[in-house]
Amino acid sequence: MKLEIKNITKNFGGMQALNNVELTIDKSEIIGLIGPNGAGKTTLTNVIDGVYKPSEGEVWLNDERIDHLPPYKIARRGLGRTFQVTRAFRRMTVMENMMVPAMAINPGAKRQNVINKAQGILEFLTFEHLANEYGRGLSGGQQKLLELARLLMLDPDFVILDEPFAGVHPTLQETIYGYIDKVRQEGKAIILISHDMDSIFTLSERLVVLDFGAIIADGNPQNVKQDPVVIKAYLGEDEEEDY
Amino acid sequence: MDYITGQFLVNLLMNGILIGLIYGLMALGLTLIFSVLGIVSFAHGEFYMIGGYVVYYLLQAFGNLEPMIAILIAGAVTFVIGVIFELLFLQPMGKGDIERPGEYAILLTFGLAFFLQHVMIGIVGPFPTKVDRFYDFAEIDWGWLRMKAATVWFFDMPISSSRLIATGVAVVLTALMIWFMSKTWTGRGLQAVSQDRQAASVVGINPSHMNTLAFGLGTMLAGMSGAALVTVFAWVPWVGMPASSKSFIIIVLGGMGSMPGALLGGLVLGIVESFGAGLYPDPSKALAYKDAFGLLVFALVLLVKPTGFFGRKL
Amino acid sequence: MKRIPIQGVLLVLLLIFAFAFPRIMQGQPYWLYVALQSFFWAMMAASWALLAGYAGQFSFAHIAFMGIASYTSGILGRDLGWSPISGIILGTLMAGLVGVLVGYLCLRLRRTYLALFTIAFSEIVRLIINAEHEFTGGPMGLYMEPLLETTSYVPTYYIMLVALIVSLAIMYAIANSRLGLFLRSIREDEEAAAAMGVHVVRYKILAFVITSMIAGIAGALDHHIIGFIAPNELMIPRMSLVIAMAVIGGTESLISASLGAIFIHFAMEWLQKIPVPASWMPSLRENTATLQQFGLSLGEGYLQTNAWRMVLFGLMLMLTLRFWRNGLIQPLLEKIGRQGVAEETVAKRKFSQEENEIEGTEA
Amino acid sequence: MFRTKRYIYALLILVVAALIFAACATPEVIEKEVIVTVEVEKEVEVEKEVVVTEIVEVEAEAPPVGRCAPMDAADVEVIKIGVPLPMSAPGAVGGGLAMQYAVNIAVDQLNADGGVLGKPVQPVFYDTASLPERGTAAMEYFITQECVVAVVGEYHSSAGVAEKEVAHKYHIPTVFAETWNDTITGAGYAEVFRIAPASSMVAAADVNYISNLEGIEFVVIVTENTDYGLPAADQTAEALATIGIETEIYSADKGVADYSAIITRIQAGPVPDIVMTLTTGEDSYNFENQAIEAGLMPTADTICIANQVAIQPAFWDAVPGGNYCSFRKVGLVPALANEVTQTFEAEYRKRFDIFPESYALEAYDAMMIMANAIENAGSLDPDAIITALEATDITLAQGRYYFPYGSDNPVPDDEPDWMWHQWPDPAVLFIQYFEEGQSATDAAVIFPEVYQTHDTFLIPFGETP
Repeated sequence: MKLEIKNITKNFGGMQALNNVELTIDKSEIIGLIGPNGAGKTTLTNVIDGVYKPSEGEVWLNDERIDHLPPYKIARRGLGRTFQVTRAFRRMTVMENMMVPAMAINPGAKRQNVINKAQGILEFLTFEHLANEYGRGLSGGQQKLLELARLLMLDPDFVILDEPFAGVHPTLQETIYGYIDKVRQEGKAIILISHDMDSIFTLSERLVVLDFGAIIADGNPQNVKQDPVVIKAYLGEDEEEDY
Repeated sequence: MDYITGQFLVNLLMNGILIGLIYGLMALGLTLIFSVLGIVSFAHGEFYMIGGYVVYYLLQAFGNLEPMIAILIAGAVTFVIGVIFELLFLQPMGKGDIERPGEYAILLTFGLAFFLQHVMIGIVGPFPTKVDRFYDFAEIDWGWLRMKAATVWFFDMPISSSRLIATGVAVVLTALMIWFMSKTWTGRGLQAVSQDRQAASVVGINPSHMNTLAFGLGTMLAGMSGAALVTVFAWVPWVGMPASSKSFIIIVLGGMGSMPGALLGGLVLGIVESFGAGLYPDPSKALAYKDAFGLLVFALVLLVKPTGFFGRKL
Repeated sequence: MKRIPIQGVLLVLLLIFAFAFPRIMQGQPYWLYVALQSFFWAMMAASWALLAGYAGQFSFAHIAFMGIASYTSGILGRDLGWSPISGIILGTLMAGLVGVLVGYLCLRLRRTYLALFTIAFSEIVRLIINAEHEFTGGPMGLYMEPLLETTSYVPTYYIMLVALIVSLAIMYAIANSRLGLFLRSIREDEEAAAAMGVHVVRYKILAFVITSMIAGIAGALDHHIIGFIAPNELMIPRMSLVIAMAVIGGTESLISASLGAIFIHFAMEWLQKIPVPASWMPSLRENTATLQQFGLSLGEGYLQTNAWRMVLFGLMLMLTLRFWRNGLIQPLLEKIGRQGVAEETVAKRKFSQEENEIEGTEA
Repeated sequence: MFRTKRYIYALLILVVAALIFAACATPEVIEKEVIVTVEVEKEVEVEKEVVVTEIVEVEAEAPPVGRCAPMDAADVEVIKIGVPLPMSAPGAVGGGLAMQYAVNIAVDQLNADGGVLGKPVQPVFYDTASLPERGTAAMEYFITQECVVAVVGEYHSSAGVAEKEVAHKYHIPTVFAETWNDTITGAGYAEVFRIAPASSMVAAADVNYISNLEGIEFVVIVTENTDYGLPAADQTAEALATIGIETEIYSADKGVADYSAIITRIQAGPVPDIVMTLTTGEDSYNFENQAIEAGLMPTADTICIANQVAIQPAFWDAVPGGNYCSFRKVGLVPALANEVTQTFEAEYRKRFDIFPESYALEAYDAMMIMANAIENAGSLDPDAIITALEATDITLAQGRYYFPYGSDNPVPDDEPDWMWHQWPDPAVLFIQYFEEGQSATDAAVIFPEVYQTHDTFLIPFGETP
C-alpha cells in the first residue's frame, strides 16, 4: 500500500490553496494533519479524493495515478473519507446508509451477507439499536459514527477522517478512539484531520503541519511540537477556542 | 434574403433593446427574490398579470386617475399578496422545517401560479382587455424625429409610444431599485442577507423579516412591471406564463440574483429574439420559433456557464 | 419482510378491484374510459416519482418524453405503415435515447437549474412539434392508428392496467434493488455517494432513461388508444398535473404516487359538476346571474364548476406541500402498514432526540 | 433482485386475478374479438390465453350496451342534450364560457315555450379543454352516463375530431357549432352535422374577396400556430397562388406578445398590398396594434384585414389606430340581424354587453336546430332525429339553416367531401371601419355584394364615405 502526493498545487482563481505539497504514506500508520484555519487541509483532502482536480502535480495510489479519476473510482480503489460537516444520507435508514458502499464496491454482494456485516459493525460502534432509524433522526455524534460505519463497509486501505471529534459527546469519542484503534490494527493508514490537539497528539504516529497551503513540518509528533516554524504558525491562535 | 439591409439590422437591434429593457423590468423582482431567498418563484408571471389587472380596473373605475399612481397601487396590492404568501407558505423554509427547500419552493410556487391564474380566470373572465396608452405624445416633425400620439419615428424607425413609456418606467424603476439596494439601510440589510445569512443575523438583521420583505418587493416589482406593460400588450389571465418563462431566461442569462445582470439578460434576450425572428430563413416559421431562440440560448447558458454573466458561484 | 401483511392484503384487494372494475362498471364505458386514462396518469406520476422522489431529479421534461414517444410511433405509423406495437416499441426506445441525452446534459445541474433547463427543453420540443407541421401534423394534431380495432374499452382497459402493473413492478424492483439504493443516496448527497464508491453519473443517467421510457410507453399506448395526439398535450400545465398528482399522492412511494394520480383524475372528472343539495337550490337560483359572472352555472341539482376545480386543485397542491410533505396517500399507507412497528420507532426517535439535546447544551 | 420469490408470487396472484375477472367482465361493444385477443397477447404473455378464451366465451351472452337514452320521449322526464365545450386551459376558455351562456339562453327560451315534445330540455356541459382525450371522455359521459339524446357544441377541432368518432360509435346525432376542421364532416358520418364553416370555406371566402380587389399582387398573412390558423393560412395561400397572387405566411405561437421583429421584417421587404391577420383573441390585438403603430398598415398602399375579434368594442381599446381596418366576419353582423338574433342579442348583452360572437350565435342556433329536429322527429330515436336534421329548414340567429347533402342526396363528385351535412351558407362578410371608435353596427359591410351597405369593396385609406 502506498499513497504518494507529488508536487500538488491547487489554485482557485487567483488564490493558491495548495503549494507544492509532497507527501508519501507507504505503511500502516496514523498521520495527524493539522494546520490553522484556511491552511488547505480540506482542499488537500478533496484533491486526494478526486473532488478537485489539482492544478499541478500528481496523486498516486498503489502505483496507479488517480488524480484524473472521479471520486467513485478512487473510493473503489481503496481510499475512503469522512466529511468535515457530516453527510449522512438523511432520508435513508442507518442500515441503508451502510449498504450503499458495500453494494457499490461489490455488485454481486448478497443482501444478507451485507446486512450481517453491517450488523457486526453497528454492534462494534454501539448503535445497533438505531439500525432502522433514519439518518435525519440521528444526533450529530451518531451521524459521525454512521459515517465511520459506512467507511468500514467500504473497507479502504487509506482512511481520511476529517474532524471526527468535532461536536461529539465524550462517550462517543471513546467509541471513535476504539474505531481508530481497530482500523489501525487491521493494518490500514489513517489520515486524521482535527483541531483537537489532545487527540492528535495521543493518537498520531506522524504529524504533518500545513500552513498557507504548504507543508511546514512532517515527522514525529514530539519533534514537530518543538519546531519553531510550527509554533510561529500557531502563534496567537488559540486552537481550542476556535470551536 | 435581399430584405437584409443595414437599416433593417439597426431596426432589429433597436426593437430588441426596447423590448429587452421591458423584459429586464419583468425579471428584476425575480432576481431580487432569488438573491435573498435563494428560490425561483414560478408564480412571478402571475403577480405580473395581477398588477396589470389592478391598473386596468382602477382606470375603469376612476377614469381620470393618474396612471403613475395606478402603477404604485398595483405595486402595493401585489406587495401585500406576496407578503401574505411568504408568511403563510415560505416561512417554514427559513426555519429549517423543510427537508429540501429548493424543491419545496419550486413546487409550491408552481402551485401558487396554477392557483392565481385560475382564480383570475374565474374572477375577471378569460376575455382579453387592454389599457390604452397612458399619455398621448405631442405632434412633432423635426425630420429625424417625428412624433404622433401613438408612434415616434426616430430616423424613420417607428417606435410605439406606449412601449417608450413602459421602457421609461422600467429604467426609472430599475434605477430606484438599485438606489434602494445600495443606499438605504433596508436595502443593505437585504444585500447582507443575500450574501451571508448567518453573518447578517449576527449583526442584528432578522433574516426571516428580510425574506418576507424581499419576497414582497419582488412581487411588487412584478406587479409594477405588469402595470406598466398593460398598455403595451393585450391582457388575459394567462399572460403571466410567457412572462415567467422570459424572466427565468433573463435571470439565468444575467446571473441568478444579480440586478444589473437582469437588465443585461433582458437586453440579450430581447436582441436574440429580435434577430432570431428577423433572420430565420423560413418566414412562416420565424415567429413560431421566436420563443425557441430564447430558450435555446438559455439552455446553452445553463449548460456552459450556469452562473450567467454576473452570477455568483452555484 | 414480516411487517407488511396488511399492506400486502390491501394491495391484493386493490388489484382484485382493479381487475373486477369492468365487471362492476358494466354498461358504463365512461367510467371505464376514465379509469383507463387514470392509468396513463398513474404511470406518468409514478415514473416521475421515481425520478424526483427517489433520484431527486426534479425534471419538468417528463411530458416531453411522453410526447416524443407518441409522436415517434404516430409518425412511423403514418409514413412507414408501422404497426402500433412496433411503433410503440421504437417510440419508447426513442424516449430512452433522448433521456440519455437530457440526463447527460443535466448532470451538472441541480434543483432550480435542473427545473429551468427541463422546462426549456420541454418547451422547445413542443415548439418544434408545433412549427414543423409538415412533418408532425403540427397543431392540427396527428392521427394515430388505433391499438385495437374495437370500440369497447374493456380490452384497452386491461392493456393499460397491465402496463401500469408491469411498469410499477419494474419500478418497484428497481427502487428496492441496489440501483434504488444508489439513486436515493445520490438524492441525499451526491458527493458523499461518490465518496462511497457510487458511480453517480451512470445512475443519474440511468434514472432519466428508465423513467422517460416508462413515460414514453404510457404516452404511446394511451395515444394509440385515443387515436389522436395534439401538441397541446405537451404544455407545461399538463406537466404540472403530473407533478401535482405525484406530490399529492406522495413522491417517495411509487404506489402512493400512482394512487394519487388515479384519485385526482377521478376527482377532476367528478368535480366537473358538484351535486348541490336541494335546500341550497332556491338561494342559488336567485343568484344565477352572479354565478354566471364567475363562470359557474346551475343545472338540475348540479353546480357547474369546470373552471373552478383548477383553483381547488392548485390550492390542494400548495396545502399538501405545506402541511403533508409526504403527500396525502403515503402517510395513510404507512399508518396501515406500520402499526406494529410504530411504537418501537417512536421510542428510538425519542432516545436520539434526548441525545441531541445533550449535545445541544454542550455545543 | 432480492425478493425474486415475492415477485413470482405476486405475478401468480395477478394472473389468477386476471383469469377470474377477465372471465367475469363483459365487454360493452365487441366488434372484432379476434383482433382483441391478438393484441392482448402481444401486450402480456402471461395472460394471453385467459383473455382470449374468456372474452370470446362471454361475447354470446353479452347484452348490447351503448346509449342509455330511451327511444320514446314519454319515457324521460327531461330531454338531455350534451354540450362539450372548452372551459379550462389549454382550451379557449373565453369561447367556452360564451357558448355555455348562449346555450343556456336557448334552453331557457325552449323551456319557456313548453320544452320539446312536451318535456323540458336540459343541457349537460362538459369541459374538453381542447384535448382529444377529453373529447372522447365527454362523449362517453354524455351518452352512457347522462343518457343524452343528442350533442351540440364544441369549439376546438382537436377535440371535435375525437368526439365525432364516439358520436358515430353510439349513433348519437351531433351538431358541431364552431369546429372548422374539414375532416369533421369530411368523414361522412350519418350522425355528424356542422353549422360552422369548414376552414376551406373560409379560405375560399377570403380569396374570393381578395380577387375582387384591384391591383393586389402580394399578400402577407400573419397566422397563429393552431389547428385553426395554420390550415386556414395554407389554404388561403394555395388558393391565392392559383389566381397569381404571391403570399408570405408568418405563423406565431399563441401567447407571443411581441411581434416587432416580424413587423420590421415585413417592412424591410416589398410593400405588401394586404396584411391579413389570422391570429385570434388577444394575440390578434397585439399584432394589429404593433403593426399599426409601426406604420405597416393601414396605409394608402397596404390594406389592413384584421381578425374578426375586431368586431368587439375592446378592439378600440387594444388597437386605437385601427381605423380603416376591415375584417372578415363569419356569421351575422348587427346590421343584418333578424328578429331571432335581436332577441338573443338582448339576452346575451345582459352578461357580456357585446354583440354575440359567431361562436355564441352558433351555439345558440345549434341547440335550437337540435330541439327543432327532435320536435319534428316526434321521438328520441336517433334515426328519426337524423332524418329530421337532414330536413332542417329553419331561420335562426344566423339565417336560414338547411343541409343540402345527406343520405338522400349524397355529396356529388364535384363538391368536396366536407359538404356532407354541412350548412353551406355561413355568412362570411367583410366589414370595414371608417371612423375611429366606430361601433361595429355602424361599420360598412363591403363584401359580398348581396350584403353590402357600402357600394365599393373597399373604402380607401383616409376617405370618408
